[in-house]
Amino acid sequence: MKVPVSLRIAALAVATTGFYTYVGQLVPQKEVHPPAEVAISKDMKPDEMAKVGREIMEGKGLCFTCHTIGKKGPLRFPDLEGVDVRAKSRVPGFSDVDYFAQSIYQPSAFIVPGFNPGMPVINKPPIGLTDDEILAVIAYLQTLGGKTTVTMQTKLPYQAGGNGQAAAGTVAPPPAGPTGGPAATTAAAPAPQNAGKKPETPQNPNPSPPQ
Amino acid sequence: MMKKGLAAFLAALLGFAVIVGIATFLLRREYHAPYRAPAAVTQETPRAQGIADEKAEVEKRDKEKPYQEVEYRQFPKIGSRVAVWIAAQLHLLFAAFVLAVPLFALAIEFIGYRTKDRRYDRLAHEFTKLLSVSFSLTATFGAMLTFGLIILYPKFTTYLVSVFSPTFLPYVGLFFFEAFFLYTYYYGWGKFSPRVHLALGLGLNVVGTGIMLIANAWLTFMTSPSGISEKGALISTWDAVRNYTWMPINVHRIIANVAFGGSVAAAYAAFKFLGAKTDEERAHYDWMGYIGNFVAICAFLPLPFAGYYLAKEIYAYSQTLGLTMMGGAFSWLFIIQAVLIGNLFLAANYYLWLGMGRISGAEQFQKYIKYLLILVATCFAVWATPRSIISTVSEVRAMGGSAHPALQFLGVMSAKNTAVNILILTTFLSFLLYRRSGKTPTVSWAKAGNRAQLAIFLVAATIVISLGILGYFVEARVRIGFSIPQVLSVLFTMVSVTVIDVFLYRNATKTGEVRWGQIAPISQYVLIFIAVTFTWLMGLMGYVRSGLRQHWHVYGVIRDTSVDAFTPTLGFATRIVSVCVLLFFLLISFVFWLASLTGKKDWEPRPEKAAETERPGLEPVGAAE
Amino acid sequence: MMPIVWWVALLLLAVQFALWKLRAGTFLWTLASWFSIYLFLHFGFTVPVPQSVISLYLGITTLATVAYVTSDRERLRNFTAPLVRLCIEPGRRPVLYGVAVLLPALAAFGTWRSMNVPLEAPAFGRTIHPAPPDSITVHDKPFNLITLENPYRKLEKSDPAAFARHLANGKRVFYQNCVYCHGDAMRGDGMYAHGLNPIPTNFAEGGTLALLQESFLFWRVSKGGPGLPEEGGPWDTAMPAWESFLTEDEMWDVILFLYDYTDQRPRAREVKE
Amino acid sequence: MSPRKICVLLASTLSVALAAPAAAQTPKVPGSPLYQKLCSQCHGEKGDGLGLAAPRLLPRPRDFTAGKFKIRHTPSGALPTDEDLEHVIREGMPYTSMPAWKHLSDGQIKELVAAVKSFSPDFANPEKKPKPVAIPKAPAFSQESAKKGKEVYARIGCPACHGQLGRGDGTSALTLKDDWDHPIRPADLTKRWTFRGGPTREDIYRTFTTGVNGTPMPSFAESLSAAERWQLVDYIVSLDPRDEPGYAELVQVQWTTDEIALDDLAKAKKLFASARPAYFPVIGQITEPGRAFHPSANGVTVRAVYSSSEIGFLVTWHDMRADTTGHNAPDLAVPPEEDQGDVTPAASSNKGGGGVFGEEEETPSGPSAPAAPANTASSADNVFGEEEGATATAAPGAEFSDAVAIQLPNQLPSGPRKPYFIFGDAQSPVDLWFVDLAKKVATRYSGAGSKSLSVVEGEDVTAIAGYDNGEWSVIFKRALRGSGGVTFTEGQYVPIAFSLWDGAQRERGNKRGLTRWMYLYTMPKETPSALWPMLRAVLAVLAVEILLIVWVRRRHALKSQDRPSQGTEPQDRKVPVHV
Repeated sequence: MKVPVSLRIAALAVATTGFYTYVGQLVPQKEVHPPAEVAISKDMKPDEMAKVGREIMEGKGLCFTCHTIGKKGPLRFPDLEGVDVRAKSRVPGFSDVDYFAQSIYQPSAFIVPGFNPGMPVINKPPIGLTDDEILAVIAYLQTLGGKTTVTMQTKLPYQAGGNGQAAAGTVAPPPAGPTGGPAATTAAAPAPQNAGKKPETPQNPNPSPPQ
Repeated sequence: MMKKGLAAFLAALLGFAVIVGIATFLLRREYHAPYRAPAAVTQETPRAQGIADEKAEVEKRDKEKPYQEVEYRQFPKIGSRVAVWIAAQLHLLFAAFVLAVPLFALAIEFIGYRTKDRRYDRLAHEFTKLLSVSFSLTATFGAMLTFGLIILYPKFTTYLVSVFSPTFLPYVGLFFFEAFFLYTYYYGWGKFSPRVHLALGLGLNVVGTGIMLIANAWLTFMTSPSGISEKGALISTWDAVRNYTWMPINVHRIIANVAFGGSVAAAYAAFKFLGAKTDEERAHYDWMGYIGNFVAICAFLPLPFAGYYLAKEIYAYSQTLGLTMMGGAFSWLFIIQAVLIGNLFLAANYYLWLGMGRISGAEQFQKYIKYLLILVATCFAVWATPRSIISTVSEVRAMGGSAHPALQFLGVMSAKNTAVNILILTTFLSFLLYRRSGKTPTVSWAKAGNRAQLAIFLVAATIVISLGILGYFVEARVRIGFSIPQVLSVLFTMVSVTVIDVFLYRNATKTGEVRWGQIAPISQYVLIFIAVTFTWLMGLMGYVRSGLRQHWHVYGVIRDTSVDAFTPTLGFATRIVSVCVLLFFLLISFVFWLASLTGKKDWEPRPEKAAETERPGLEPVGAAE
Repeated sequence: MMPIVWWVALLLLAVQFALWKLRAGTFLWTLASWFSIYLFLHFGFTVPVPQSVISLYLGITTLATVAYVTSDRERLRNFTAPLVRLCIEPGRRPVLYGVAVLLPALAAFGTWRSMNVPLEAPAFGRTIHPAPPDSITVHDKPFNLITLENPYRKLEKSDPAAFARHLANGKRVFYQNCVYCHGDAMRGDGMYAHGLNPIPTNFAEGGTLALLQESFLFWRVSKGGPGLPEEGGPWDTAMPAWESFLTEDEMWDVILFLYDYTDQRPRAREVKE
Repeated sequence: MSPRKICVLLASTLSVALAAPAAAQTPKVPGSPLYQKLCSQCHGEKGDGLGLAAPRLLPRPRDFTAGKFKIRHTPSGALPTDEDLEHVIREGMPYTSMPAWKHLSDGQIKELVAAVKSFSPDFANPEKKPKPVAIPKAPAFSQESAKKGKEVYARIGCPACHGQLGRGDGTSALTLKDDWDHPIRPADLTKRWTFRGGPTREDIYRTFTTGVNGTPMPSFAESLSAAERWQLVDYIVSLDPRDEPGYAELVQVQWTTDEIALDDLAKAKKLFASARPAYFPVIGQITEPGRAFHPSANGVTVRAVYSSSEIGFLVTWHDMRADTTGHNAPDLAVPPEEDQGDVTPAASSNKGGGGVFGEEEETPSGPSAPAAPANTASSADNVFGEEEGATATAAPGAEFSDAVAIQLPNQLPSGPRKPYFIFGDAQSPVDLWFVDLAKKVATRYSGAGSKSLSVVEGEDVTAIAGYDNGEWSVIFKRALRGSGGVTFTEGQYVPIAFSLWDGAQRERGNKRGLTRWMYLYTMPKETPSALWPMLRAVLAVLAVEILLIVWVRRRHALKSQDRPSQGTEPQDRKVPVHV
């Protein structure tokens, strides 16, 4: 009973791939779906906003890919436990809402000491939260160590005044942050965190005037 | 002969049918429309939109069929994603083979040219034989992929074309030159002067690499787009080409292609060895397999470092992307990868140990195998230890948390880096032992040389292990830096020990001879196993590179709103990879068979008897053992 | 008393030694080694290793064993010889039949067992001693936990009588409040401990209080379960935030009492260079 | 005997040997240092049962000076033997604040026994030297005997305290007091694991024979024959076969094809007959203000079923009395003074139905001042805090009704994070299905913490309730997919918790008995049979085996044929060396 070589080889190939497929079935099986859109209405109460904000942070915002809540040790990104307390005093002259708004719309404007820049601009793709969604996120962030004060009617200085041109990259930051205007505006390019590394790569067609 | 050819053809057809059957079965079981969250108030979900679009599409077509720009079309049965996936994977596998084989064929030819050893020339020719058919298969799958993209993803393809149209002409031009060089190189074997022929080979390689660089630009752009405005309008094609992941992918691919090509060539040799009729043939193919595998393993050793480079650039482009890769849905993929790479190392070592069987006088090293094996297995185990362990409730309760108090130390980067470095050292040691089999050094400083080598090994191992242990006690920032001295000490060991070894064994007395062909036949199956594993690994890593974009066609620029926008389970991905790998091997065995035809005599009528007498010879000798 | 781990290790070594002494064949030796590793993984750890990891390691072991056995012809022959004899020799028929029946039976049993796993509630790990925040606010008074000391600890030497009064007060606080869960002897076995998960901390064993600073305890006592960070799983912990029941002094006193009753000392603060 | 046991034995004998002289040296004052360290907190430094913790304990710690001990092998009213005392110290009293001191050495326990005895002069009196009664070995249990026991049970008036079915719900249950005028609850005879003297039949027989000194439980040594006492024992054992609680972690929701109809309780309960009951421990809510140190309930039994459209829960628990007047709600405020067990004599009470610690005025010191332990005699007998009989007459007009609630997370948690177990938190709220048993109508609350509860409008959850002989049964029902809250599907784990309020103990709002988070699991509709997979495994292994054996044999046969003619041994083969 001799098995031809070609059959043996075929059997080996099938067995090997079969084995690896089997290994592939052993690991946790999880489908990752595009983030669900969360219903937002203009008349939400603060606690509803916070709840929706949390959902956005877990889903569409991808916040917990990098950030943690209540984790210690060497972290890649700042932990958000009790962040509202720190937000109030992080940048002189900024309220916690201002600080959160800046962190979201212009993440590179202020980097928490001890961390490297790396947060994408949240209202631009790939994450691309809307202004309303960002308000909800801020509402949630405020519950971490404080009370929600934003409402759906709060106007953030970064919002593009409803003319839908928010994506132009020429939004006005609030009164000069610690790193000044120019640093903040370069943050609006597609790959902001590397603006200094490959300066010619992220071409900004419409460079904003320095503040 | 006719009968046999017909049988082989039917067998191939059957094999094809079986794989298609397996594929449809697997896909029927797994493929389904994904669940989506309920529709939003402000905006429809992509899925709802996709369904609505489809419905609208059907309605319109029913009415009057005007020309309509569509975003997506569906591939019947298996869906667009899987169709494009399989076409792309097969295209890439053949392309990798076609690009890699000339690289080392040229190198081998060059060695043959310099050493005037005909054996090398013959070997290089043998490798090249596999090329021409593979080349046309590559082109076929490339065309399938292109049409697939144009038909199934028209909107996305239009966008890519708008960005990269300037690169198409050079690409087509290079493709033409590739064909020119390849065929002249192959058919001109022995017809030109060696220098001209070598120049042709060089041209082939340059053009091939050029093709790869251009194609890489397209696909890396999808992961890390640059050179475009925020709205996606093209600003600079050159910037779009040289995006963040372009160069790391180029480097990673060239190295991986060589490893892959070497392993497939070795598999070819193994296939020929097992079917060989004479001892000469066996000897030749044993040697060819050895060289192919040697090339593969040599290219494989620096591959992890190229991988680090790629990962670093991904992180540099977008932390989100990097963390999705290493932490999110794909983190378990790297455990599967660890299993594959562990298997590769184990198999490579095993092949070397088996290779000692063909050297008389290698028995003295047999006793070390046990310890080398324990080292390899231990490192393998450490590497494959997951960080977050799958465990049941009672196990979690018993552990007092999801981390095991002992095993948690094996799940972190320190342990894994150490394990990989020790694995590389061990493999190198195996190779060294293999090299030494049947030789006794004659130089006066033999003892000192041996001791120096041993000392270098021990020092390197000590550095690697102690840095690995120290890694648990220092901050993350310092710990990441430790991998550099670890790698450097391993590289230093490999270089310095080799240098010492070369001098040590210069004019060594031969106590045993290399009896090519006299290796246990199982070793040839190991070569095939290595080739399959390599192919599978390429499929898997191709999936993670591509799947990383998740629900984006071009990350952050063009959203995937088709029904395939979700990231499938790893189980599903591994099944598709398996289907691709099986298809590839079915096709490559067709290539092997074609290559074997070239050596055969032209057909002429033969008496029945001749065929009868031939049969026993065709019985694989190796299989009897 | 030696932990089971050492017994297992010793046993395995003894088996290896016996095999070596008996000049056991490759087959027996390989089989014994494989099972030794299996036993070691199963029983060789004080905290059991999860099944998924055991399977992974055993898979690797199997691969390595196959590689070892087949990498030399002589070894392979030695290995297969007993099996071949079992298949061929008529004298071994009963054993062969036995094995032939046993293996499918084992497979059936394995299948049955895998389909009849007892139902368990999902469990999640939690960090028992999560890192405290840098500062907390108790009764509107900020406390820096990094530098915080028990203000009455120094009385132990300077004013033993006052210290005793604080201890007495701490005792009262404990037995009027904490005893329900942490128990009379502080063994975490109070009358309501059976209804809690996570179970109340056992202070009597040396692994808790002695490893902690008093400021950590002050954080835990004042902020309780609700004050735990996410990783500590605050949602299940019944430890009250005692700031809503007790004064600051009472909390410090009960901390003093905990150490005094269990004859332990708080962990000394590391001196920062 | 295992080495471990030997070690323990050795260690204990050693420590006894070492401890003995130490004990001998201690001066003969009442108590001992060990007693002062371990026992005085509850039993008092003078052994008078008035320790620091005493005011917040129920039942009260024993007053050793009176010489009345509950668990004895001696006739009613007599002193206990040393062994009795040792036994109680070592085993404790289940479901009271008296723990089991198992970790003490024999010598230490002997020392404590001596200390306990030193508080009462009776022990020194040679006339009162205890004479133990013999407890015979228990005859075999029989249903017949249990049936006879039931008659005895009714005849001698047990139901007055323990209730018709032994659930501790007798008409006088709420008014019982011990010899010190402290309230005392009759035993729930269906829960043997809570018996202070132990759950075995011998233990129960002993209690009948010796009575429980200092409590209304008399000895039946005189009034009942030994046979009758054993019949009584058998009857009690027949009430519930369990002698330990077997607490569950998980309630399995059984699939049913029937419709869950709630028009008739008895009929609806039948639906749950097939569902496996899960018994969860109930403890006092002692985490947040409004603490209930000793809730009435100590366990709740839950059964659950689901149909194609609905899910139903049957929640049952024992309650001494059905309080169906007044009202109750989870968000009722509990005055802060009720939190404090330290009580001074209350002047009067304003309303009926005093709780154990209810209605006392708080000490002026509040939580901050080290309140003086209640060391006056008057404080001790005023735990009820009002004139006698108030509780008894309060029954018809109790202010607060009994109530029950099921607590579920508002959203199915995706990871380990659950809502806070006391009515949720701001980030993850809970869904509370509440039934005030005065109204017997389900109300849904949304809870984001005990201070932030709000009624959810709508009639998603419906309920039906009934009280029968000391047991409340409440059935909740909701559609699998409600207008809010968790959507139940097959094969799913959902955290679940329960709250119970006893109106008679003035439990309301946060003052209640509760469970921690448990889980419910919706069982798959069909359990796949293991037969086919097993058969497949057997066939597969068998096929491989047979193939292997056949292959080996054939190869062997071939080889033995070949051997004489040609050497197939690889070493023999001549292979040209290719260099």
